[in-house]
Amino acid sequence: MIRVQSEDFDIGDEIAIISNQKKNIGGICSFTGLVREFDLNNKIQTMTLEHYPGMTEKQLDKIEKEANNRWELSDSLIIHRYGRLKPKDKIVLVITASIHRKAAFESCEFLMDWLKTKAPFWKMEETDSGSHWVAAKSSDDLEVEKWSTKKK
Amino acid sequence: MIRVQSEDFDIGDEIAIISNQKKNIGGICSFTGLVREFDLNNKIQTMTLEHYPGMTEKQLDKIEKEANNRWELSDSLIIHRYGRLKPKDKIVLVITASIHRKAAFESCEFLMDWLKTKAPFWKMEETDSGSHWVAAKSSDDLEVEKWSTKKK
Amino acid sequence: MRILYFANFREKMGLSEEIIILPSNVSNVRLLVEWLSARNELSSTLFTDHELIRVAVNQEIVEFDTEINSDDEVAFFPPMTGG
Amino acid sequence: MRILYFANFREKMGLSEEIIILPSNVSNVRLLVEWLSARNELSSTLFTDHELIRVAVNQEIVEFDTEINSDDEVAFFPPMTGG
Repeated sequence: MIRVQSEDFDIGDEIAIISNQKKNIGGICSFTGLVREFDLNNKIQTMTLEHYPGMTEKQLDKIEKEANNRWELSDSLIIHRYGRLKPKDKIVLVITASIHRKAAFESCEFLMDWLKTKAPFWKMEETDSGSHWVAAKSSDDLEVEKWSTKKK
Repeated sequence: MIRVQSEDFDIGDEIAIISNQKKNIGGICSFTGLVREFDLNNKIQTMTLEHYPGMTEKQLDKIEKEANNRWELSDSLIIHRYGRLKPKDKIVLVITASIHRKAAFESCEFLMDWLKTKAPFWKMEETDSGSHWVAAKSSDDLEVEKWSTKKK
Repeated sequence: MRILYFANFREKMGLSEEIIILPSNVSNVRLLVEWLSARNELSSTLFTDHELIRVAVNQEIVEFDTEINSDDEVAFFPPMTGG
Repeated sequence: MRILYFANFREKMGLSEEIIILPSNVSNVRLLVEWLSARNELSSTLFTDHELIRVAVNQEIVEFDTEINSDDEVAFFPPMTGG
């Protein structure tokens, strides 16, 4: 399931919903992305996430299906927030459940790598020393490229 | 931090405690191991975890330190339960927090791989077709060996 | 044709979307980028460095040689930074 | 010497620990395993296949050539299955 929302979410609740299903789950991996306190040495005041409504949901749906094709998953969830956030606020949550722990780990990392470079979100940071759009990292491109060659 | 206990734990609470610290955390990875419903085609009634009190804590401490040496972690937590559990009960929780998502993912997977083969726990499954000690998987040995050659 | 702008494109253009009448010779993304770039100095700055431009046509990321027509929804934005 | 048994070792031996008087020639883990194996038929079954035996001396996993003395806490168990 995917959700794009401005509201916060509860990690424990989301994991509980997934684990309480009538499925033979062996392990659940989760990754939560947080707004950092500092960007280099600048204190972050706010981070505002802009996205492309419509396209975001389509892209998230697509990549969730891709993860479910590549790995044997019992369930998966992507929640991505947009709007104005503060340091320590949660930005994104990815949960993957599988009978095999490797499948849960790998698919969760795959989804996060993908979100970093392929989900239409942009981050505006307001820091002590002014505002700027967060630049994409070329290291993130490299991470996501690995998955196109890597076997499951 | 490590905890060896018979009581259940709350994943959301544990993640919240870690993320609410005054640290520059970018991402938090968690892995929760659950008692499965089925072992092959046999319905699992209970799973009883036996461990080696004293040694367990020592080994968990050691591997947590090792993870913190290998990766730049803001915090880490290992909770491992023992005693009589039912299907869907949580067995183990590993949480790793870092400014870098790769460090969080890799260290969490490292800790789980290590727990599978090096933590002194043993599992007795009671199924529809009788009781047996769960055999160690040679695939788990291979996973843990990867970390001795893999660079961080 | 409907054009959407996000992030620094929206900010610099001062608008989040516009409707343009597509000249008949602007048949793919590259030609559209060049056409936009030629409109004025501001556009020129934004649309010159192709490395910093990402384009979606009908909500799918596309390459610059993708053909377009006036019914398409085209969006311009910088490299994405989700997660 | 204090010997602890876990999992199938505890179950088959019918005890979780025992104190033994270590013969002076039993100076390492391999010799202890052979000595235990020779005690009776039950022990023989449990201690013959070394692949299925793991040994901890003073709560650290060790190899069979590790030296031991009567002050050590030695534990026998099958391959571990945590997590």
